[in-house]
Amino acid sequence: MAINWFKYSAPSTFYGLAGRLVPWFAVPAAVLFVIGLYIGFFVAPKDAVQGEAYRIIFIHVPASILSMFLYLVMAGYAALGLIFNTRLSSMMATALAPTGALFAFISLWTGALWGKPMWGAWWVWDARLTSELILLFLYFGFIALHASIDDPRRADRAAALLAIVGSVNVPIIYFSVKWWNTLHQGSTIKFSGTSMHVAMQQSMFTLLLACWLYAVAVTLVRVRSIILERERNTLWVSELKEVGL
Amino acid sequence: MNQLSVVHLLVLVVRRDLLLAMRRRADVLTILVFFILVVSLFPLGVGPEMGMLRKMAPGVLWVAALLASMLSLGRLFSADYLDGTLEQMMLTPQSLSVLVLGKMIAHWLVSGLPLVLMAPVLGLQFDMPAQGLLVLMIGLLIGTPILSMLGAIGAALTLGLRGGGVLLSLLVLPLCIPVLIFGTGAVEAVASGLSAVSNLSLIAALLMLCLVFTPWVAAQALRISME
Amino acid sequence: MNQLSVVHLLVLVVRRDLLLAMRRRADVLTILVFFILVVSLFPLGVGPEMGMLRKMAPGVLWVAALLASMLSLGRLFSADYLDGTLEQMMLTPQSLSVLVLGKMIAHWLVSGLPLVLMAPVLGLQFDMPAQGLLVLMIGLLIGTPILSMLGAIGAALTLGLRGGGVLLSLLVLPLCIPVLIFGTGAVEAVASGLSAVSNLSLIAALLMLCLVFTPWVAAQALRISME
Amino acid sequence: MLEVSNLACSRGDHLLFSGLSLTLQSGQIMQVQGENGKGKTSLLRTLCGFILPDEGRITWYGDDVRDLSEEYFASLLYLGHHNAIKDELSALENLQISAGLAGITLDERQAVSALRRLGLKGRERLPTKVLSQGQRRRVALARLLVGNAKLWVLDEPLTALDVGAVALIQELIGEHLGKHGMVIFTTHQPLVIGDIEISRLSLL
Amino acid sequence: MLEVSNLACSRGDHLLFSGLSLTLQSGQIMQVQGENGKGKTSLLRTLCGFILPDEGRITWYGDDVRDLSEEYFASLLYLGHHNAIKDELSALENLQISAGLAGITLDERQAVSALRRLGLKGRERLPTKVLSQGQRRRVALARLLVGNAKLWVLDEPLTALDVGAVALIQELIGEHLGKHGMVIFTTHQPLVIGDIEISRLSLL
Ligand code: HEM
Ligand SMILES: Nc1ncnc2c1ncn2[C@@H]1O[C@H](COP(=O)(O)OP(=O)(O)OP(=O)(O)O)[C@@H](O)[C@H]1O
Ligand SMILES: Nc1ncnc2c1ncn2[C@@H]1O[C@H](COP(=O)(O)OP(=O)(O)OP(=O)(O)O)[C@@H](O)[C@H]1O
Ligand SMILES: [Mg+2]
Ligand SMILES: [Mg+2]
Repeated sequence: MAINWFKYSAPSTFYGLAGRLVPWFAVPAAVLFVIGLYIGFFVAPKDAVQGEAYRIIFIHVPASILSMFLYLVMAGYAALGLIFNTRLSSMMATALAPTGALFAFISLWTGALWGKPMWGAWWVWDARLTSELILLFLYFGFIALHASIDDPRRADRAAALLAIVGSVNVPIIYFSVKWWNTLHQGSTIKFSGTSMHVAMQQSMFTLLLACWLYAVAVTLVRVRSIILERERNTLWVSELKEVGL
Repeated sequence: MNQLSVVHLLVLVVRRDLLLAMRRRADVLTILVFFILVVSLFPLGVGPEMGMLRKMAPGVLWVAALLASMLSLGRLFSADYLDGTLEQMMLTPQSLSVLVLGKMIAHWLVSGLPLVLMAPVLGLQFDMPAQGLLVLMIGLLIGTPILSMLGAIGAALTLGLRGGGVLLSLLVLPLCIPVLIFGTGAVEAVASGLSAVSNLSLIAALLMLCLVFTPWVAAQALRISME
Repeated sequence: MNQLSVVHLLVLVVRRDLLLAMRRRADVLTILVFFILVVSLFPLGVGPEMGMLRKMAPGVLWVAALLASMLSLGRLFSADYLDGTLEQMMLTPQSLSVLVLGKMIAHWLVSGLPLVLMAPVLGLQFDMPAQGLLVLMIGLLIGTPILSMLGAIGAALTLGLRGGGVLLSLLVLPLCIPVLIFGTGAVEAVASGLSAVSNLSLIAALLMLCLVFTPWVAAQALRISME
Repeated sequence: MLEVSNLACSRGDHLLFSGLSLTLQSGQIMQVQGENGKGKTSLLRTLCGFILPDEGRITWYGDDVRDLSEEYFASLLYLGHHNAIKDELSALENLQISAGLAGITLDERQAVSALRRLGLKGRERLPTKVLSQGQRRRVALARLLVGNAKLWVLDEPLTALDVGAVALIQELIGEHLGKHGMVIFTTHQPLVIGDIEISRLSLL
Repeated sequence: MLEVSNLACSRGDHLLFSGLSLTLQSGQIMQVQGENGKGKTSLLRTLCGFILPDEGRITWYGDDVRDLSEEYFASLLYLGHHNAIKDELSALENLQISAGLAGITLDERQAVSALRRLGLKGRERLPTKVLSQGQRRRVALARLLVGNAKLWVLDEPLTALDVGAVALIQELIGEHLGKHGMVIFTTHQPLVIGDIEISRLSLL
């Protein structure tokens, strides 16, 4: 069956579709959160070196990974919007930014909480931490630029350009642990042979998935309100029953 | 005569400027983020040794606060100058000094206060001790209004000049050096187990002095610039 | 068709911007003085220990250079935007990328080059060794053009926005961090007896990359902003 | 009564005018004429105190305006080349704030009706930056309706206005004169106020 | 030949015009009319490519102007609300630079004579910031004399000009039409070009 993708790239159709999709992401997200946290806090064993404090990892790592991943997704959508002038992609990029910034912030915050018992300081100026901070600034830059331009079309395009230029930074964050020798731990999640306990791994992946689902759900909700705001003068919006006149 | 009472006028001007700031909310945020950025740049440039960073921290935070409020000062009068509203303000039957004081207060609320609130978080990144943080915050709380007020004089003098922003910093930064020295001095004092009171009260004295004189001086500077 | 050759156009644009800079000579000087001021504020804030100052020196100089060129970037396009000349430039039958490149070059000549020439003198104040100074200067010489070029993108994106100056810093500073890291890294490398070549060649590579891409990106940004 | 005696003004090394005298009584209107660059704007700005004259005196009901300052400003309304409105604020907010600063309290209803009279119906709450050139000028002109200033100093009030708005401004000036106001203005466009005679001052 | 078909343009939530079509041939002149805020400026800026239209096509001798871009710009001269002159530079330098960017070499003698024709004798070498409103407009208008653009797009060219200057501009437009140029303009002031008929486009 051929799906007409272009049909769904029109905000008016996507609005309804997104509304129907939200529960399909939100509910599993909630369930997986519960499962992941349960495994993480009750099943997974105490770490030999780090004691109980290591359990922050279950939030820290998914948040960190998503903060980078979402930036790339956002830049990708923004680029699509810029090149093909599709309104919906630009709206998606705008909708993703706050969630990405939130994950970057959570990563920094949980990292800092973890740093105090592990390294004896809330913060060290090591390459990975710093580059994660820069990522947060890139998100802020995107949001601030978008917010300061009133004309939505111009705002989309300008912010898209910024997002694309800024995405150069993401590989730097990811590889920072390799390029500079740092205090922060290198990658332990490898495709073959890991050193982690199975339950730890399960919990981490479950929570990663949960975070991803959450990100999708929130983005869809946000994109719906962006669509409503941008298209508030169109006929189809005024015919919606939730937009009581 | 349509002259307003001082309080009424102050409220009017502060409300106007806050309203404008609300309309460009992004600005307020960006001053804050600029502050954070400048502070974060230093460790990148200087290297991650904690001992050294801890020592630098108050200096870096104060300098960053100075630069951040300097940057935002550029627009204190110039926006109003360019669109002619400043001209109109000078034609109102109100006291120009009070008007200027109102603009100073609004500027501080928008660009100084957020820095004060943010500073402790940044201080933590440099591993500053709790007492140091407290003194830093108090210092900034009474020090940043001085920056806004001195800055207003500079902003008034450089009004309408090309390259005003940089010229402004040039005029104002040297004047702000005492604040910087007392402010960092206070933090260093507690760090070495002494009392910070003398340094802080010096800043407070400066604040009083500024409160009395700067609105009038800035008003005169404005008159000169508008001529 | 009235299209000019690339070189001819570059010469024309650079000459125009230098002429304008000559007319407001004070600006060029103030950028320089701002640089000197920021660098000199640090010892005041941090305290006079020579050992620590020597270590901080490259970081402080680089950060100050970054801030100084950021400040002057605010006017790169905005002056032309406000009086409508930018609009007219976009209506000429010339390549916008080349035009933008010309403006970048002029900006560097006016605000980057003086910093490069001034840096060694300031470095001496921090008691930096001769070799460190040399590497610092080379780093700045190839690094500051990158700041001008990346900055141009930010300046184009924030064109005509209120609070452009601070927003500009927010957008551009994070992108400039690699230059800062490699630049100070180079000085630290020689200080600890290693070779600075790898760091410097990384900056040079960045410069090449920027030279190829940024004029075009900034031109696109301008088009978006003018719409 | 506004009296100017023996005024001289120069910009750079260029003498714009000298020995200029004029008197403006209640109910009178005066047009300052002259080609581009003859010093009309400079004269009006001198009257407002923005430019220090090289020579001469400006008095308001007998007192030098330099000494009166705030008292004089209370009876002065100046409209220059700039519109003096904030781009981010709506027409309504702009009007209310400028009235407030002039010491006049203006409730929303009054402000809206002033703006409507100037043909800004439906645009009162848009940020003024999105308005057209002429609409922005109208927002600035709305100040004419709400103040109680006696002396209006208008520098090219008609720029960017369409025919309907020009007629309206003429009407407003007529009303003001009827209430014993005074007006001094410049324009390069024809302007007629009913059958009131406009005295003319030419700068050569 | 400039052809516009079925153009629609909106700003914010406000539809300015739609289904607008026009054709402009060599030697023709067209005035865009309408009250303040009807979208005249927006239309002219759309023609220059500063505003992306919501719908419709603009073609220049058959080709879409979006594709032509630089070729189209070579035959276009736009004069907007802004004068597009640098305050710090003299009238002479301003003119020479803008000609240079348009790809025209202009020696000093030619530039000076263009400025004199516009009544700026003796002001050619002053920084333009000290000039009066009308004189600055004249500096901007001097570009009309030196270019070889075929299509002139003039947004309120007469603002701030005195009567003499208005007559001169009318004369210049007449000459341009005589040389098979095209002009599209807006103004709220009366403008007559000898006995040439001006076609009118009204935005309602
Ligand atoms: C504010 C401070 C911190 C920040 C900004 C931060 C940032 C990051 C980032 C961006 C990642 C993702 C890396 C990847 O996908 O490979 C990550 C992963 C990780 N972080 Fe942190 N981190 C911080 C503090 C800490 C601390 C204190 C620890 C523990 C000592 C820690 C342990 C880890 C571990 C174990 C991973 C998973 C690495 C992997 O398995 O790939 N982090 N962190
Ligand atoms: N520094 C200076 N040197 C020489 N001439 C100057 C200087 N500053 C101003 N001028 C001249 O002073 C005059 C100022 O005129 P003003 O703006 O008052 O004219 P205006 O009558 O309002 O003209 P317009 O009708 O164009 O608005 C101009 O002729 C200008 O050239
Ligand atoms: N964001 C927006 N929301 C609503 N209306 C807008 C917005 N932006 C612009 N407008 C309207 O679009 C119109 C722009 O008109 P334009 O500047 O083209 O008018 P004009 O015909 O040139 O008028 P004038 O004669 O005054 O110069 C104005 O009516 C303005 O109010
Ligand atoms: Mg004038
Ligand atoms: Mg218009």
